[in-house]
Amino acid sequence: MNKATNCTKAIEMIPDGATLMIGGFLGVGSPHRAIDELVRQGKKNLTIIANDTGRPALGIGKLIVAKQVKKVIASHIGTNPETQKQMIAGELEVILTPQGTLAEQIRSGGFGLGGVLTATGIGTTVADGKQVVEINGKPYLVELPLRADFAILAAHRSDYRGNLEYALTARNFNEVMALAADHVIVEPDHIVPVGVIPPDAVVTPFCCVDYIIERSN
Amino acid sequence: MNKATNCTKAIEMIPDGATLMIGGFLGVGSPHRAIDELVRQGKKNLTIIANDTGRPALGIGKLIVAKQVKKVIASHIGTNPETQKQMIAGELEVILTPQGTLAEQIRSGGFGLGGVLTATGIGTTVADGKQVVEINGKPYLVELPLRADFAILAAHRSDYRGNLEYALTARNFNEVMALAADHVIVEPDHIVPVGVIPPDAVVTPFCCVDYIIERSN
Amino acid sequence: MDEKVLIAKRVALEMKSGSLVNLGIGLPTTVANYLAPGLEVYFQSENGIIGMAPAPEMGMVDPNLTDAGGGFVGAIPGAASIDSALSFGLIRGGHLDVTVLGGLEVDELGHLANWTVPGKMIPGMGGAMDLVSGAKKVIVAMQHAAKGKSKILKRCTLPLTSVRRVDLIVTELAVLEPTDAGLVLKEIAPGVTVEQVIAATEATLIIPDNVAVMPVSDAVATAAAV
Amino acid sequence: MDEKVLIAKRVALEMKSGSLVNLGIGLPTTVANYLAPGLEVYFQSENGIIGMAPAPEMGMVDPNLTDAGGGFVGAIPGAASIDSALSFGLIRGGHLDVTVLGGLEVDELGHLANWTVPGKMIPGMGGAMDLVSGAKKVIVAMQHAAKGKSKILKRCTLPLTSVRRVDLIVTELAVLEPTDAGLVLKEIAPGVTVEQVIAATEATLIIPDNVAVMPVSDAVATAAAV
Repeated sequence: MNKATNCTKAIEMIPDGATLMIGGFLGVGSPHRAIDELVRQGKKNLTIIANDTGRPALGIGKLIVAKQVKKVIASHIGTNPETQKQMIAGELEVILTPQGTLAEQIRSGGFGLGGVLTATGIGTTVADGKQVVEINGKPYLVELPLRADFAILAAHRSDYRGNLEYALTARNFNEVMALAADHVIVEPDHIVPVGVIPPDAVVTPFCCVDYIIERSN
Repeated sequence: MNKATNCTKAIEMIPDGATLMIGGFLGVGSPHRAIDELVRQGKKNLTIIANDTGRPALGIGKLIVAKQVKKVIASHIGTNPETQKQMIAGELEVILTPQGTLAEQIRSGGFGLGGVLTATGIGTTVADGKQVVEINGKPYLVELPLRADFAILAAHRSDYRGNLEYALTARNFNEVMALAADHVIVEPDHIVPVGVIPPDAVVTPFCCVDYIIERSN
Repeated sequence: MDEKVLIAKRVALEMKSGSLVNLGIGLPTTVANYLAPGLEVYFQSENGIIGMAPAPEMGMVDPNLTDAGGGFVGAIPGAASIDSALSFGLIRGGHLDVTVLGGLEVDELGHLANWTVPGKMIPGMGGAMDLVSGAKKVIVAMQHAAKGKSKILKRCTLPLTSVRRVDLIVTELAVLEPTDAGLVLKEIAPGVTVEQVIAATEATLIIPDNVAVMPVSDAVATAAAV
Repeated sequence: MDEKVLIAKRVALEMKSGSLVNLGIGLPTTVANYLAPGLEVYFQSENGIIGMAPAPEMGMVDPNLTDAGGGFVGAIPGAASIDSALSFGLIRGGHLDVTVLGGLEVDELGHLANWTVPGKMIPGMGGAMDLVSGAKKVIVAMQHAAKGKSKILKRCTLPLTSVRRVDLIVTELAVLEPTDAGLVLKEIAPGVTVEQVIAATEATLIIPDNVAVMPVSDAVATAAAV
């Protein structure tokens, strides 16, 4: 089973209005060619779940600048003034979430959990409207799972079946997002024959990956 | 910082009555020399958190046969008739937990979560006495974190600072347990100089490991 | 044909190319022997491998590569090691396409009991509760009766494994599908009559106008054995 | 001595060998420059590395090895890559020994506000809420006042980062320790009087009989720079 496809075709599957998880941390470990293709194809009304919105000319920031996004769930938008500008203008809904909570929410979505209980956010505005559960006399927020229609991820190496390896800090949210979407598209630096990545080196197992973007388009 | 120590000394730190997490799945990926040393030193009244209780002459089973255990939290005890015998005789308390729930409880303990919400066990005897939370109209069990005084783990390779790699199905519960105990003792097949295991190959980072058992005793 | 072989062969027909499948210990494990030639099915073993293969010949095994029963297995090229948390994340998160499990009892609600007989057998549920609660498709593969008593009941008497309704029940007599309306008789085994199935079943069955015969023959076994 | 250098030097004295430490962006990052010689401190960057090192010279960086501000960094021998979930598992699970963060406000309860000024600055909390809620020891490193106004208040006016009480506050004037009884003045900067600290602080301070002078000198900086 060869899951490789070209970038144009992979992105054509995504409808306007889709919810996308996009890997990366300030653009490091983001699927840059796929993002450029999302811009080129002019997808609209996207909901983006990601750590941050990059910078205006970097990574997810390009989608913000092109006004293709209606909602963002992220931990940090401080490096992209355009996100803050659109948010303040009421053009863009932004849900700010503690980074660790965001990771656990995405993991819960991928791991079939109903959510997790976390102390982070208790007593802050993050707790607004959230269910609180007391465990051994201590309050915890119930943080609900997040899922997406598509996850668009970057990886260092993929085999043609979709086993993934990541490089250093480019791993970040890619690993948890790989389980949390109905369709998973990966943009690896390299695609290698099946069997080249040893079982113990696989970080994301092939069963999580649906499409692998080839280098040439 | 060299965390290597010998097996005798490592096990001498463990007091009677301690709660131990022990890695392994039917003995595969269990710290066999450390278990033998626990038997030799005759530690008593232990609480064991593990996937299973091995077989009578294999892995954790040896501790059961030697009557060193007062309580077991495990997903499966079917391969060790001695565990069932002591349980039925009222000599051993056994809490049976679904394997995936056990993994999440241990992870919650290590990751500082108040617990997770899971559908597994709803409507079964596993739900007895547990809090139920409704999320989007669907009931979930609140499964609480588990922690131990000591985790005793097996690994394939460790460096002298405690970065760990595992081998194939010997990974199992070792990875999550490495975060969930106050003191973590690892029994690796090999100890290598710091820097030999590349950052992307590290599964358990060194900050989780306190003691590394040397090959020679 | 041996009853267990018949069951395994019929379950094998449910497998689709590209699927991730977990086979329980015992009868379910034998399903792997009867897959149609060319079918690309991937096996997960919940102790930590995706892409499990049959054990290589003795002398070529690795004690660190085993199945959930502790037996030596192999790995296909491109297999992946996973820890227990990810293993059950895949199971509970709906990434596992099919699980095949044995059963002690199944009932009209499609509820399965297969993990304990209180006071007699208390092995623990292992991964069974997670598998039944989380897999996309749950197939129960078991003999229709034990010691002359139907295992397909109006209501389970043993502690349940999950309240999730299983998707298909395959026995040596019939294929049954739990639905909102109740247990539907989908197929009968070759040489078995609808009346025989009804007689052998405690649960009330819904009998459609046409009940197919299981499309299983010795020829399938021969083909798969090539 | 520069005020920020003084703060960084004093915070550096809190570091113990073998500790895992997360330094926030800005002033906290500079603490790494003033560690005592021979101290073996490991740095975590929450975007995914344990064992972060200063950036190597240009031409020898890897764009896939960055800190939480997106800047190029290096890695010590024996560093470990981690994903975001494990990174925050270490933070929330009490595996991170020390976090040093900047602050907008701190109050008598030891509550920190450092992530937003509603209507003006909404960068998001990033990892700050997790770091303050989860790290074993939380040190706030900041200037005592901003635009002539004390940043150490009776009660924070900005949205809180966490209701977890921070462990230590280090400014260019003083070291303060939040306790059950309130904010205790532990140390004053060289050349600063207790009265000057009180005058510069909106919060009520508890003044012990003996208040030490920060054990920080230019000599320390020289030693660390070797």
